[in-house]
Amino acid sequence: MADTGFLPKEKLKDFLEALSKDAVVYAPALEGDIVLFKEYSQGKDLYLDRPANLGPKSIIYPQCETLLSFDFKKNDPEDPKKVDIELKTESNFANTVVFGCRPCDAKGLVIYDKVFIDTDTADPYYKERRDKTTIISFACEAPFAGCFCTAVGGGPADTTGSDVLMTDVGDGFFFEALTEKGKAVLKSVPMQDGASYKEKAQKIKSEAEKKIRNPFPKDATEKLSQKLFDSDEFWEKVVSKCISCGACTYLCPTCYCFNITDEKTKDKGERIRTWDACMFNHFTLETSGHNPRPSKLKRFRNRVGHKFLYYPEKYNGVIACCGCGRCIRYCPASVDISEIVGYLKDPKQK
Amino acid sequence: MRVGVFICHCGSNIAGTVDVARVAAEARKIPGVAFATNYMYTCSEPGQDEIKAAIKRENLDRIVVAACSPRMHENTFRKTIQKAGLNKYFLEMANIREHIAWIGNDKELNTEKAIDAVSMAIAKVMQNKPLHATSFKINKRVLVIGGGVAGMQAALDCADGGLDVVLVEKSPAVGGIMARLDKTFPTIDCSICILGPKMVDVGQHEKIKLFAYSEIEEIKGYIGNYQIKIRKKATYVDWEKCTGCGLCMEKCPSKNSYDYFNFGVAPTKAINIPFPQAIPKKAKIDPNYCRQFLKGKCGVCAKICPTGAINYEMKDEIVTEEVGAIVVATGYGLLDQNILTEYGGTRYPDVISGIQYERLLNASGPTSGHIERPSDHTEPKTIVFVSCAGSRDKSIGVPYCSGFCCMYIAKQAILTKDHIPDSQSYVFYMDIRSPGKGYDEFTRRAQEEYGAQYIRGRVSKIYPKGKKMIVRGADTLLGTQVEIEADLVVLATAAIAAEGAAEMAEKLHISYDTFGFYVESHPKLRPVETNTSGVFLAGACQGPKDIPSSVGQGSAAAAKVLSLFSRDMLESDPAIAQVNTNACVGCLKCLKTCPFQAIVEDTLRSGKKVAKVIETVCAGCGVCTSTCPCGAIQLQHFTDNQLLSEVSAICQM
Amino acid sequence: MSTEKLKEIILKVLPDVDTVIGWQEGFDKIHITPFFMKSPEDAEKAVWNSLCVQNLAAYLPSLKKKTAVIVKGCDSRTIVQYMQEGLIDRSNVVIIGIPCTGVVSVKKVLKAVDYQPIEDVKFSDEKIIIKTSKGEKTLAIADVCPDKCKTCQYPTPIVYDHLAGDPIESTKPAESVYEDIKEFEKKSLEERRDYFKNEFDKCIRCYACRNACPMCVCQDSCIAETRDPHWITQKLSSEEKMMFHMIHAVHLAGRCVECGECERVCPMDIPVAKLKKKINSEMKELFDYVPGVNPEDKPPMYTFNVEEAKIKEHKL
Amino acid sequence: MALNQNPYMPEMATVTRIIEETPNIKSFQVVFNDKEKMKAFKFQPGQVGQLSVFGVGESTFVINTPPTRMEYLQFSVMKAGEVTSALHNLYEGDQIGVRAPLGNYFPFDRMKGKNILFVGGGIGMAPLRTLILYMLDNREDYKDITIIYGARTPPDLCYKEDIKEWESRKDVNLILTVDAQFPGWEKRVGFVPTVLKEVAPKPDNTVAITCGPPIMIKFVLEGLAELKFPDDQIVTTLEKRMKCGIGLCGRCNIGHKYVCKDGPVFTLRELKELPDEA
Amino acid sequence: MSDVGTKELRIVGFLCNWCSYGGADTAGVGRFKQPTDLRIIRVPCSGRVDPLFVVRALLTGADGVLVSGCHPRDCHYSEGNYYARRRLEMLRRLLQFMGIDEKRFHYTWVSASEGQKWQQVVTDFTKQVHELGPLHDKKEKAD
Repeated sequence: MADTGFLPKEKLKDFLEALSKDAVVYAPALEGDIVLFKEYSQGKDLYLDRPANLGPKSIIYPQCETLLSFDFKKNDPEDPKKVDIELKTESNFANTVVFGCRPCDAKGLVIYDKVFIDTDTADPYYKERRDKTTIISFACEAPFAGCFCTAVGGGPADTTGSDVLMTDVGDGFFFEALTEKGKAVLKSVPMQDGASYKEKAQKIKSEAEKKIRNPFPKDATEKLSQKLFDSDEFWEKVVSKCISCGACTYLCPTCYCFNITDEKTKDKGERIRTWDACMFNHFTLETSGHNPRPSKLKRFRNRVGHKFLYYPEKYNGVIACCGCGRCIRYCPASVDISEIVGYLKDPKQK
Repeated sequence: MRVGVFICHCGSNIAGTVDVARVAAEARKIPGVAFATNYMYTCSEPGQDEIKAAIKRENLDRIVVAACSPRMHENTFRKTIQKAGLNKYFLEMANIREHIAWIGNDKELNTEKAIDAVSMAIAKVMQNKPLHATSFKINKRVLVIGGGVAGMQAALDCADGGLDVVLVEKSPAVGGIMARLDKTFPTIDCSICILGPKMVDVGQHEKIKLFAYSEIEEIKGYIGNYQIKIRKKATYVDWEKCTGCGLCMEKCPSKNSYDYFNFGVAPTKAINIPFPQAIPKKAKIDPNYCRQFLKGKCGVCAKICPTGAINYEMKDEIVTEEVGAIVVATGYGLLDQNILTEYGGTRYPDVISGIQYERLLNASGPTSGHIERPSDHTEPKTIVFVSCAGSRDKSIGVPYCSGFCCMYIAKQAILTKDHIPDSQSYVFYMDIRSPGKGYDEFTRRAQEEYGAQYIRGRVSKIYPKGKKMIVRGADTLLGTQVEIEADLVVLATAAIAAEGAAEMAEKLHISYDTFGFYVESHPKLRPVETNTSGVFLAGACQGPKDIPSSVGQGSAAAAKVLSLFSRDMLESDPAIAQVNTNACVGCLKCLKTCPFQAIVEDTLRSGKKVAKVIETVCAGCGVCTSTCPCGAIQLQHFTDNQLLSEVSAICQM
Repeated sequence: MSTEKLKEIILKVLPDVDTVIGWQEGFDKIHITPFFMKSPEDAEKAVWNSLCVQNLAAYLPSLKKKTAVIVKGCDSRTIVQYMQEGLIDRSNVVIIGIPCTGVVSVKKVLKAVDYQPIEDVKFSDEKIIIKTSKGEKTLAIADVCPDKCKTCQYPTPIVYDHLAGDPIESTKPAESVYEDIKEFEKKSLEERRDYFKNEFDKCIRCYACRNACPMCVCQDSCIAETRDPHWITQKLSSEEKMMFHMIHAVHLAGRCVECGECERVCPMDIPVAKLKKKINSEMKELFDYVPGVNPEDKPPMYTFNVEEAKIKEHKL
Repeated sequence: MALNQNPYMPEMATVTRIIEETPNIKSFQVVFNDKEKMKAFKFQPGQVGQLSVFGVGESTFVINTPPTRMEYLQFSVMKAGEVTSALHNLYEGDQIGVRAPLGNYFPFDRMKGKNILFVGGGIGMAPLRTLILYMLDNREDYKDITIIYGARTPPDLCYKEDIKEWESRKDVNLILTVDAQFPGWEKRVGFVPTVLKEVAPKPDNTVAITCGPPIMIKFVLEGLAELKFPDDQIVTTLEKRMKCGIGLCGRCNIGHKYVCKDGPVFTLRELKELPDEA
Repeated sequence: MSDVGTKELRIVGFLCNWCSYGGADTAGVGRFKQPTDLRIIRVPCSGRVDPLFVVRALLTGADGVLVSGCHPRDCHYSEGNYYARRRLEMLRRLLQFMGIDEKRFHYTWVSASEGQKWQQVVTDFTKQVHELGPLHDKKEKAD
């Protein structure tokens, strides 16, 4: 039976090592005082006590990747004016397991999927990595500073986007496979049957859910106030303190805006894609100097709009926010997006 | 983009140690290079024609010439490509001669280095932008600094050429050193007699505005448009009223004032007219000696002055003049005799300097032309001249030859014999430097006709013995020690840079050498130009010079000014800083560091505060560009991207 | 200093200005957030305690209207530096100073309580009491203050129009300021190189450090993102990350007011301020210059002496 | 329809001809190196392409030849930024990359049987040209065609050959204007919006299509409103900073619409429903 | 092969046009032999040298960087080298701090007439960099 499983805590490393045989395994590790996803290797410390500062998004959607490389070739020695350009793409992404991300992180990937895969111009780079990656999420027992997953339709043990969900049941971890990929992973490693832990896990999960704060009504159909959304005064009030950096967007599991730039040396170069942030002025700046979103108020409004209005409008009401709370937790000015959305949903709040 | 690359052999200068064909072949491989070749003498006419032909034939839009230093031929090739229809800033040079071929023997390494140099030039030229000069009006007035013979000559030539001249002289009268000389070599004609008329011309010329007893306070601006602040020092005599009658000088009770004109040979009055032929002939009070200033009471001159010109309250006054070019003729100074301790410094009154002796010889000098010993006013019979008193002496920082001493010593020996027929002159010399028309003959006459005894050797010591001065030196020709009992010793003290020469150079933004003499643009071909366009040199400020050379340079500088002013408009160098107002954040750090005050604050229509470059003031140093944190102010032709492209052409791991 | 006294001043100043920038409670008890006050009702919500870490002076150059700002001693150096560089119109700014004996590093507190969500925070006599689901923990503020507070020379703002409290004197020896730099320099060249490589490799180029920096005047025009000039690519290599941090450091040479915001805001916990502090120590040594202390000073990189007493020609 | 499975992968193409339209606008005629792909290439008037100068970057331009004329694809480029400057440095025979077709297109089917009013300014004529040529190639489908085209000075008018041809045709009403008097210019003088009001076309059964600099569009839209053109009979194209061209990278959106994918063609009514971030 | 070592290293020089570039020319005219490692970039003034050029070069492949300008007081632009002196001194100390040996960076003043001094500077600096060896592991490619 591979749908559920149980591992005593001390066996977790064996499990990871077994996984490492067929795949590159990324797991959270402590780097100084922060938690980052690192390639797991034997004997490396695993750190599951809190969510990573930067989720696993960079594994599947790297901050910088080469879209294509080009070579300038002078094939005809008689004609130095003739330069042929050879384009190349490379794909060498190995099978990968992301271990120990949180359910919100996994949910973020589903929000990416709609953009990058469910379209007539699917992104082959993303798709390849997504297809080759198995996600083993770790259910949260309690919220962390700033979390609000339940308000955006998720939860501390939400299964969206995960292939396997893992729950700490005290003396060990309870695993449930959620997809075929997940089943395959559980099958590949010898594991105790987990059926007997199912109930305990369920209880832990629902206890956790109760602890999550609800900054605004969970009901996704509750519309934002368009009037308030359009009001510059409102945005000035809530985001004057924003310093227009990219910490919120870069750490966000659902932000995916990117930039494409060319870099070249004498006779070759590459076209790279890098994360970009809608909070930066230059993001929309045009050559003429004109900027359609010239102020941080407009840019912040677009960010909130994108997550809570535009994306849902395009994708069937799905909110492009997983409530992980990173943008709140790590904001230099402690700007709280959940508070802002709360106002927009209920303008009568003071 | 189609870059054409021309690798010059420079005969065997380059081709001898660089494989030029390989450099061309490697250049040809670089994307963007449409044509690359090597050529025997690229700077020759056929070489330039080849570039022009290739531009047309191959449709080239940018050119790289790998040859000698751009300091040598950049302008040549800029003109070449301009003639072929390209903007001249689409040229880059790779210096593969001075920086590669001539300094390394290993052909393989030299070739690799040359390939890199060419790659860098190609990378840069691809970033180049066409630049266009803008024209601006020239203010056709000229400032001449220094009223010595060189400055006067320049001023007169310019004025006669129809230019308005502003002549600034720091002492109370024009004439400079020449006005103090008795006779001139090799003709023995009276110095003031030939200079006097020139001085009068300067004083009377309607095109010359003379500021005597004035100094340059500040120079702002650039070629064609300078603003000059002149400090008119307080003379305490209203020169509008002063008639130069000399009554004040006669009655002044302060008789022990230092006489600058006579180099302290004898004292003068606290209020004085420096010399009878002075232009302007105006009196001036020396407050360091005047009783009115020192003790607060006297007022004799004020009482006696028939025109009421005396004004003890007078203050320095700053006036501003606008000119389009500057001739610097600030002359030279003389080594402080005190440094020459082996000659007693200035401790012995009968050891004097050549210029002091000149004043003793002069009929209008303090002794009315009677040679007498300063100590006891007796007529000296034995006179020793010591040449190279400081000159050609590394130990005191004057390794160079002062140039004119040999000649004036010969002259003074001759004059001495004329004045005192029973006198005997001795001349200690190291080498006799007399390379001028009639010069060598002149030194021979001093020896042969006037009996001056020339002793080749250095004087090691001068000391008093009774009333005499003992001059001890070597006679290197005879290989013996000589001691001469002299009545008077005359030292040919070294010519050095004028006092304040460095400060003046800093005001002018021109360079000066280790000794403080101003540096010309090219020692052979641009002897009166400086590296700062619009500023020219005349006379001994560039290095010790005799009168004919100084006069020649005065005229030469004037000719340069006249030719500069033959146009109404000048073209500014477009390689200057430019502000991208989209990127500029108006922090104005550039304004703080600009050495030329070429940057001002500007407000755009949108209300945005930005920096603005005054095109004609910007000299193109680029300090602003490396100050600007956001890269908004870019020195054209040396932009960040241009320099970065050169860096990345050679630094790619 | 009492929050009441501060509120009194805010209410007094408010009618003359468009905004008073202060602090209010943030999304949880440990986080304080900047607060742009426009009305007396707003003023009621203003807070002052050891959690008020943000350097509010940093907002000033971007504001056009007359603004009052609440500053701690360290923050006031920002204003002094702005005055040196002509970046603010002093007459358009009302400075409300607060004497401060030290703030709290939220990062250090969180670490001390194992990153548990914080339920409540209380202060008592130089101590901070943190309540989490696992109980209460009492920490001495001196143990969890940012490093800058440990060597603070300016507990009382250098410039102010109103002072909320009585001036206090620094108790920290002046020599202590750059001790950490000297300590770090004991490491070998290689150790230092590796240290910075490892630290900067964590950088995600979110530019929080830059945007939080009060002296990063370029902001939207920063050369880290432009192609003209093209100093740096968008690649994520160690070289590019290092380059970015060098740009930040070099541009702050002689200007860094040591507010520590760059380091505080870094989501990756990179010691971003270290390079800048090193430069500051050299500015002190070379030019006897301390940024943000005297409004009449000239930042040393924008001036020179013909003879530099402390710069010797280097021999090869 | 896509040239490549990988939407980021440009198709290599050769610049076959470069026309200097104005002092700062050049038109590039481009043919894919792969002849089969050239033959199979399909697009609709108004769709755009991303041109790549490798090492510099990509930029978006409308394909201003109509699908009815497929010997080459033409793009007109005004020199402004890095990519456009690099394009201006190209020579005939040089290689570039093309990603096309991208975005939506003019609703030319819905325009059938209607009078058509084109109002263009400067480089804004490029998208109009593709539709004008398309309509002229299907002339019988459309009723009166009026073109108001203006530029700063006569040398700034693009497509001088087309203009000559349109002037000679009876079934096209071409009105040219320049901003100020110019030696030798005998036609209208005045800004495009002013000329529009002077010409005063009737809104009945008429679709207006406008493109030009933002300030011109602003006043043309006001003029059209004065002339009582309903919002859904006014069509315009937007230009934005774009990178991916496939609705992903997030910079060209106005609200939930991505100009690169859902645009660049919008009716005024559609635009009015979006946030004011044009 | 470089005169001073086995394999050539990459040394970048920023030379002001008026003095040091001229000095290097003078050295060339005088045929004063020098090691070949140096690659020269001409700038109008040492004040044009943004310290970040040095950083960029050292980060992207240079093993040493040399900046040379007019002697203090002799700047063609009168003040450029004074700014350069402050900036480059600051940089030198910063480089050492961040783990790049300060000996890899040298700034100096050479006038247009000092051909021999230039030869000395190039020879000595090249030697100094060679003593330190390569800064980068060239096999390790930058991504």
